[in-house]
Amino acid sequence: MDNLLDILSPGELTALRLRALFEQRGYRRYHPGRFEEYRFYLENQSFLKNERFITFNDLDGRLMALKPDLTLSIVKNVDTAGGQKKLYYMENVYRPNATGRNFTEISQMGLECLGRVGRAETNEVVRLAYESLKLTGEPFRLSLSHLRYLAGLMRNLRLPLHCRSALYENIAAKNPHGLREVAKAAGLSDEGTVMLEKASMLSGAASEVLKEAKRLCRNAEMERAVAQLEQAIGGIDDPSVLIDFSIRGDEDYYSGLMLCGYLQGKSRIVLSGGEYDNMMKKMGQTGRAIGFAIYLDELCGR
Amino acid sequence: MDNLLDILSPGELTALRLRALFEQRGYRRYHPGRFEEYRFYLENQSFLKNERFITFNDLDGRLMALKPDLTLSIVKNVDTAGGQKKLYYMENVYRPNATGRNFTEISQMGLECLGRVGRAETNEVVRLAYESLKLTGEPFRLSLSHLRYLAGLMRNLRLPLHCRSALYENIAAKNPHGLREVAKAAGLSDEGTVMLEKASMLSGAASEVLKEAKRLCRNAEMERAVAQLEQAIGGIDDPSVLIDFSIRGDEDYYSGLMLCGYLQGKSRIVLSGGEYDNMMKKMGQTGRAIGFAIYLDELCGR
Amino acid sequence: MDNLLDILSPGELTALRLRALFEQRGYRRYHPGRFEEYRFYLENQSFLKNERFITFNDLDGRLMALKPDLTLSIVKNVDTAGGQKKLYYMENVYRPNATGRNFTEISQMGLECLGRVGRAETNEVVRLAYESLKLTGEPFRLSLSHLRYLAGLMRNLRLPLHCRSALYENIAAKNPHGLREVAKAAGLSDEGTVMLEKASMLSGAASEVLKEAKRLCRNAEMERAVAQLEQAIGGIDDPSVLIDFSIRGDEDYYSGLMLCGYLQGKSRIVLSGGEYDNMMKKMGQTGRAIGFAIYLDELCGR
Amino acid sequence: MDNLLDILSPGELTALRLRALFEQRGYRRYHPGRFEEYRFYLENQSFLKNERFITFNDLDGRLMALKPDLTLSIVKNVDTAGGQKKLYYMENVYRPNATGRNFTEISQMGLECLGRVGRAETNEVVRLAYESLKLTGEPFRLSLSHLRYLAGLMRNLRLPLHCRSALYENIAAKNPHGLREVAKAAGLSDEGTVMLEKASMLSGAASEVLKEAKRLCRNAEMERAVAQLEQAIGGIDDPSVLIDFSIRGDEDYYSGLMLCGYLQGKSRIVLSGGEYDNMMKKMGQTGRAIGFAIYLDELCGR
Amino acid sequence: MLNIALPKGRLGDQAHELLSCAGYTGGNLADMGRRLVIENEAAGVRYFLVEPSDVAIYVEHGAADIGIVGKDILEEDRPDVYELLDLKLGKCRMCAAAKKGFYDEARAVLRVATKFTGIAERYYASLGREVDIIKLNGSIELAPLLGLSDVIVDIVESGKTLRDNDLEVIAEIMPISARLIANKVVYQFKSAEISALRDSLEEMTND
Amino acid sequence: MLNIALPKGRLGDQAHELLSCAGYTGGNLADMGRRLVIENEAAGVRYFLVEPSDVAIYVEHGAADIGIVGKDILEEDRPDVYELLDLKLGKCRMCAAAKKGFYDEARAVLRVATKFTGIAERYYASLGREVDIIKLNGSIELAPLLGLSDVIVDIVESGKTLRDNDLEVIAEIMPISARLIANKVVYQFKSAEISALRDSLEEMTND
Amino acid sequence: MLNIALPKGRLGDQAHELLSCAGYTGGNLADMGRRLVIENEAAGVRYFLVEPSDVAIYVEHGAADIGIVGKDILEEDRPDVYELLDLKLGKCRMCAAAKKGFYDEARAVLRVATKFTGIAERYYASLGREVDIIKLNGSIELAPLLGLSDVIVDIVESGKTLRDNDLEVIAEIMPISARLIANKVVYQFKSAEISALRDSLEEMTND
Amino acid sequence: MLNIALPKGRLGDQAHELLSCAGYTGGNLADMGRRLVIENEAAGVRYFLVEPSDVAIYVEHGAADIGIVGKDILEEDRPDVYELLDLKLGKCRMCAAAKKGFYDEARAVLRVATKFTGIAERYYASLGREVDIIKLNGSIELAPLLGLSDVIVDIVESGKTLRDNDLEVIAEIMPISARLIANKVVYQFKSAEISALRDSLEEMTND
Repeated sequence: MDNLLDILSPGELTALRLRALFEQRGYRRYHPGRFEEYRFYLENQSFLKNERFITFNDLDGRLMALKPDLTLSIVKNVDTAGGQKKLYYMENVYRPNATGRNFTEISQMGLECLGRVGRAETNEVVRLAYESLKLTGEPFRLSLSHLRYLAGLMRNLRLPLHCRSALYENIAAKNPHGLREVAKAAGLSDEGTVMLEKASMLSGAASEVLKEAKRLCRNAEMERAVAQLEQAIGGIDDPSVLIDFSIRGDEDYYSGLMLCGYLQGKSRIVLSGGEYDNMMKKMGQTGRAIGFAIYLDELCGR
Repeated sequence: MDNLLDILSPGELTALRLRALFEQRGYRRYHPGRFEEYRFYLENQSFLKNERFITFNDLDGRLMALKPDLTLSIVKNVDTAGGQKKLYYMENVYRPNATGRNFTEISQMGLECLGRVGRAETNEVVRLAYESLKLTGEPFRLSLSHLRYLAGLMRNLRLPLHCRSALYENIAAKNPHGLREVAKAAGLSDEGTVMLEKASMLSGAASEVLKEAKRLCRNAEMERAVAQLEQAIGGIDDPSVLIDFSIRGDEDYYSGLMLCGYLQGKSRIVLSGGEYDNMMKKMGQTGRAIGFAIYLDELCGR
Repeated sequence: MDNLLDILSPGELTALRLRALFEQRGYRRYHPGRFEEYRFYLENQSFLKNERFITFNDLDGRLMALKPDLTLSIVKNVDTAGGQKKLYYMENVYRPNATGRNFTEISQMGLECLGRVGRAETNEVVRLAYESLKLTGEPFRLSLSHLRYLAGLMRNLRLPLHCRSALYENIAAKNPHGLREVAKAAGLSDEGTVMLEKASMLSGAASEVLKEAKRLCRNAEMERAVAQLEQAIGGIDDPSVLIDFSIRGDEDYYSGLMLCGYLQGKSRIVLSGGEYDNMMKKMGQTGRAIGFAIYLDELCGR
Repeated sequence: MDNLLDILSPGELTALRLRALFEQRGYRRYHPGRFEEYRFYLENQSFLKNERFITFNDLDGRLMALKPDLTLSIVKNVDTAGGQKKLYYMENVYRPNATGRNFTEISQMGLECLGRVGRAETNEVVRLAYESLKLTGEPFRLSLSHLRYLAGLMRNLRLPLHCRSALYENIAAKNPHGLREVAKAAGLSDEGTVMLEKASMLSGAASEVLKEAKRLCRNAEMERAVAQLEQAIGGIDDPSVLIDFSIRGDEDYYSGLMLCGYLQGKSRIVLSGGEYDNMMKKMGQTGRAIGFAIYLDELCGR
Repeated sequence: MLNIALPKGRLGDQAHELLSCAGYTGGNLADMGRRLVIENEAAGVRYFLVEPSDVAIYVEHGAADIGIVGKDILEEDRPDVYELLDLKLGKCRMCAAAKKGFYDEARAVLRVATKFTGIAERYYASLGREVDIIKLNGSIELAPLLGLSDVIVDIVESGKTLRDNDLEVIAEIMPISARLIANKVVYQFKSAEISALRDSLEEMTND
Repeated sequence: MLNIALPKGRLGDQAHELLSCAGYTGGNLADMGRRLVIENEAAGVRYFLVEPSDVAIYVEHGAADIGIVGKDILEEDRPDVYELLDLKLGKCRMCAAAKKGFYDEARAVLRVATKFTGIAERYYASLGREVDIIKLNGSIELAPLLGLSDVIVDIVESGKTLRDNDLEVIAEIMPISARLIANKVVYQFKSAEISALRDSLEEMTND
Repeated sequence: MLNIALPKGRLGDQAHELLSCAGYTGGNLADMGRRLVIENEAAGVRYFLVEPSDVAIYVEHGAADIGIVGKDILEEDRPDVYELLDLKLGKCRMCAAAKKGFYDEARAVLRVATKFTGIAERYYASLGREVDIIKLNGSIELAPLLGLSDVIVDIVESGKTLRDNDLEVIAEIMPISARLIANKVVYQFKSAEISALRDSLEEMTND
Repeated sequence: MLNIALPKGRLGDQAHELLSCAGYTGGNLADMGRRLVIENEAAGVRYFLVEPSDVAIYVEHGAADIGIVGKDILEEDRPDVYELLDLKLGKCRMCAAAKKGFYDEARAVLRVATKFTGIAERYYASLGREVDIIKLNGSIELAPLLGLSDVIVDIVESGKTLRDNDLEVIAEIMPISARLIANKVVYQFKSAEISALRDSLEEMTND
């Protein structure tokens, strides 16, 4: 009967092999509910980065949305009381396409570990992200970051809260001149500005960047962030694994680690994730959360 | 690597085995476009039987619908010029759920043979419907009908066109008293009414019903319908195959054979299809068409 | 208490004076229902000329539209059985704005005479259109046309039905080169083409154009059209009243006379109407209909 | 020309007389923008009390809503910088109808005084509400309340913030048993509960209730509330003016006075308003605000 | 074994009597009391006694194989079932009624009180008349008297209730009687039993 | 004159008895028969006997000034009325129930049969549990037995009906009792009469 | 006085030359420099030199009475104007083009780069082909070369640009040339002047 | 090999000059003529000369690795790219302008003509001012003169064009200059080359 597998398209086969990878580590498939109310996504829009969803009225009159993302639903709906949930999903999500002129359906896989999440689980999830990319057989990059590193520095530099989103925006754009402008407007000293620019533009092979990142630490928060990054990558020795502090994450949702995966020749990110402890809190859940999403169409399409 | 199959749920495995069945007979998977404009479904509503679709506005302002059905899209979009297309699909469609209070996503497979469709293809498609049901391992029924049988009789009885939809409605409900009322109102003679009732309420094991159906023929149209039914079933000798002239089909879309599949213990139809030559014409296509849809959630759910 | 009128804006005052004009001639205000189903406008889209409506789901799940037009609703809903209805309305309608980037609400008045409509009523409605424009105190033009004039000519020239919409499109654009191209493609003789172009490009002061139009008549249908135009204008002797056969009207809705009003310095038409006998038939009504709409925002805005 | 007024329906005439009343006191008509984004109403839903709006997609893709209310738009959009705005409006708003099965369009008038609002303006607005009701010629009631009266008492009783919404809900329903239950669950003493029930159930002719309300004051906040009520009513001596502390107002929007108007024989409230200082703050405006809305369909319909 | 849903009340009693005569007795239904299911293995039937308006739901969802139900319910809910026989029991009419002398001037939205919101909506939509439907669950006759609605849509048997409340029929919408219905899937597997039962009943109702 | 809507059935009888004791008798309600309105001019009251689930509609629309109605109806329909008094009559509980031993594994959509669709939807939404609501009008207890639903949401008095059908309560949603309600506009014009009636009833229910 | 919108560039120059010959000269347009309006009171004309794709907007909104514009713009924007004359200037074709040897297997969504998104969308919609439109403002020819799109939709004159970039026409969508357009309202008030100008131009273009 | 998208026109020329000085010469760009791609294998660069407003599209879609583009385009389209360097070339300001003496009384919807519809919409939305945006492609200055719009939103360099047309700046929206941008995915794989180029340019622009 194994000729049944011959029927699958390359994309389906990759998806199945990813499922096998996840199942083997004890992750179980999660079947989400049908739709969510539009307001749920509206309230969590800053996590979704995009403000355009497919909305429709359900037969009972409620304004619903086609899921633009699974993580929010999972974190809201999963019962983690007194334990750990290891889940993966394979679902269609709906977003504007690359041209911005139409909505499109895209196939997404993802993996989440919720509830009791310790070092081992964190390391495991990072490794699964790494192995997921590797499984494609294409040249790839897995970039990691830690939200508390720059947050710690900003705290140290006493940068007021209200100007941080403008700072992060420039950092995410690797835009040093913009960063300097905002920093200046916020009254940061020249020395502080140089420091902030140096730290936020750090990116490259994990081992080297970590060394430099350590050197730049100015408080315990930054040190903890570097240490957690080191632990997270622990055991993966591959020049394709990078550290890049410009990866963007909203503090309302993310709490530490952030992940970003790239495949050569694709024009968009193929993997994205991180630690979502703050999202857990926002949704009234106790416990921690880490996970990532894989965009199958990007992975297997042109 | 065949342990990859162990990951699949029973429903996924059934779907994969159906795909294997279809691929083996030369059917290739069809990947439909994203969405259709709402007006497309509105204009073909009588085929869809339901008037409630999930509608949304695309980013360019057009009013779109989530597909309630695949056949319409395929017949509209497939290029059959100068040949034959053997396709199958596996897609999510969107309809009101059983309670009528919410929309739901249901997983649907289907198979279509378009363009040059002769006796062999018709027989093959009927057989594939039969084998699809059998593959579930559950007690099943496959009912067949032929639209021209009753249409031929109605022509013979000179029943005016405008009252036929009311007649078909009562036939589909196996409602003889309603049928008689409408026939009477249409001025049909008592003898004609008895004739019509007898013919339209015919149902049961294929071999017996065919015999009786032949006996009741009153013109060439009816005889051709019976002959085509016989050919379509040809080679399948199973008491689970029934003839049932109450299966409903709109003459704007259907042209001859109609199929309906049932599994014991399910409360809804699990397979539905027929010959769609008229739909081909309506969509500006040349050639003929036959196919069926399978409702996977009904097949594999409770 | 007449100082109450001082409160009204110029636009409101104009509207009130129009109402006075209409009431004085026996027209009564019509209060339309709330909303119409979207499908109603979709099915009559060619009358509305625009295909973008504001759609929303009512609490019972039906897809509704904000009215883009009142005439359709009135013709559908008014009970004209055995008599004559003289109505006017003052309502907001919803259409894309001039930039095409947003919907906008526009204030519309209109007047309809339904049921028994004879020469006197037709003449009265044309005169009311004329007086409505005059009441603004601005230089204006009232153009009239009659659908059967060109339709009669096309019949005379044996122009096939399927190419008429392309012909009318070019006529509405006063596009003689386009008209010639389509005529040629339709196999029309050179002499016929010249004839068609001459007739369809006729426009100017009523008295002169009518003379020329008469000269070009080639059958009774055209002659009747000219005669009806003459009667319709009867008694109005003003160089601002024009005949213009390029005014567009869909034969599915319009049956004869068509009206178009312009104010100097405005960039859009301010008045539009005609005889809608065919729309009456389409909506299952008996009797005839004539009326016009006035776009108050165009009339009173910049 | 005053016969122009004869054309107006009783409802239109009432509306015009209300406008005359407002204009005479220096209020100018406000013309709101077209539509608001749906999210605007969603974010201020607790002010609107209803969660069902007519939503639609504008041509540029944004999800818009038909206005369910004007006050929110006015407070958001009016520029009060350095002065006072005295506005009134007359617009259609869209809400579920009484049966809850359909949306309906209702005609609403309203009046707002924004920016510098002192005792004189407050008194003037209350008097205008009173005169608006009186102008109908029907038996009416105008009930006033002051949000800080019960808020002051709750502060005095140290009732925790999180249980106040449940308390207000029961007060608005004049539900003493529900009130007692919540109070008990919140740990309030028996004496406190009696106090709270007595104060919150106070209602009746203004003069008497004010006396009793004064007697029950337990802190300066309550005393100030009573004093402001007295000033607000100052000069109106009519038994139709009541005090009723059960009128509901959300502290996020309202800041002091609240108004409610009733007409005999109508089944719904016909006038509603109050001081919206907190809404001003929420919308980023400086200054104060007071106003009320009149539901014309309720006022003039059955 | 056939699972049969019967409506509580007089119609259910009449239907059961008919079925008993045809050999499908469920014993003494009156004894059911709090027990809602009665089985007669010998006769091959199991009866469920449910609310009249629930019969079609049971049959459509396959919880019952067949059922007896008024045509009013079938028109209101439009369940996807076979309607095998008109039992000619429980005959009455679905009507619109109003206070004596009422004339609809079509000025404002018509307020309609009814238990049958679907039938009322479709009926008035077919007339192009805009209505506000007020769903009531009983004593519909009170609505026009108390000014809650202009008209009512309800079942009329003798018309006495209307007369007692000074109402009169202004339009007859459709005739009503009890029907034998069957689940469409079950029918494929039990067509012999169901047909036999149907034919017995038909014979008896034709007497 | 106060217009009072009472629910048909035992609760209405109890409520009328209470009102009679308080001096608001409507005479012999049992005599009403086909007449739906009874007036006692001396006592200043007019009674309407309507379906329990219609009482709040009458009061909200102003067709009745006040009414007596179960808290279950108020929670289900959320009418915009004053809720003046808990009459402590007709006490029971709104519960979710299922077959004995049922455990919700949350794999698939949960099927819930109920007469109280609003309460059921809000209850399961508060738990984040996705459900398909099947609206039934009576004999809800049958649904799990016949496989029509996994659970039911219904009123439970003694619990005997559940036990008779092998069901058990899996969650108590809220306690229920009868309430005195009033139309909000009418109240402004008849507050004295309504308050007097309310206070009389309160005194009696506090005994 | 007629307000005439002319497109900047060669087409505008040609059009002005034609208009000058017909007696509607605006003087030396080349002198316009930063001045965007030139008036010749004697000839009764005022010229505005605007972007080719803006001409129709000026005329439709009544900011210009008439204008000269390519048929490509009229097809793309579909302005509500009169199209009075084909000037037979600026002739070219609207085409779809792709890399030599390209064959559309219709597997995936077709990526189309174009300046004319409306024309491209309608063209592919008429074929029932699903596309992603990428709006570019120039050098459309680069898109297939760099893998940005599968095909392009653009104006083709000699075809040299396509050949230089190894592209070939795969479909001709429509022929293009310059047109005289007029605002529909203005026309009612200035029909004599506009007709005279139109007729002069027609005479000259027919030579 | 780095793929670099440059804007046609003066900004592109200046940018190429700067890149040439930094050792990334593409040869004589002026020679490009109809050829749109120039490659210098030795220098490891390939240049595409495209419309200014297309540069970001090429880079965002990965058709070019990096590009030089005005901040106005980045603000208008908001492409998802890295913005690595402010080249300090092509400095100007995005402004709102109107006829001298114009004062917005906020009575009616404000008509805004602009090439930058996104910037204009966001700017006026931030002010809470309702506008109708008219998209023009050039000679925006004409719009208020001809009554097509009340104000314009456009790039202002010296301000001479405005003065020539009797317009004046009524609000400065943001400063503009050229930026070096990079595709986010490509950057991960070519960070060394891109960083080297960026640093060379930075050094030169800081002189």
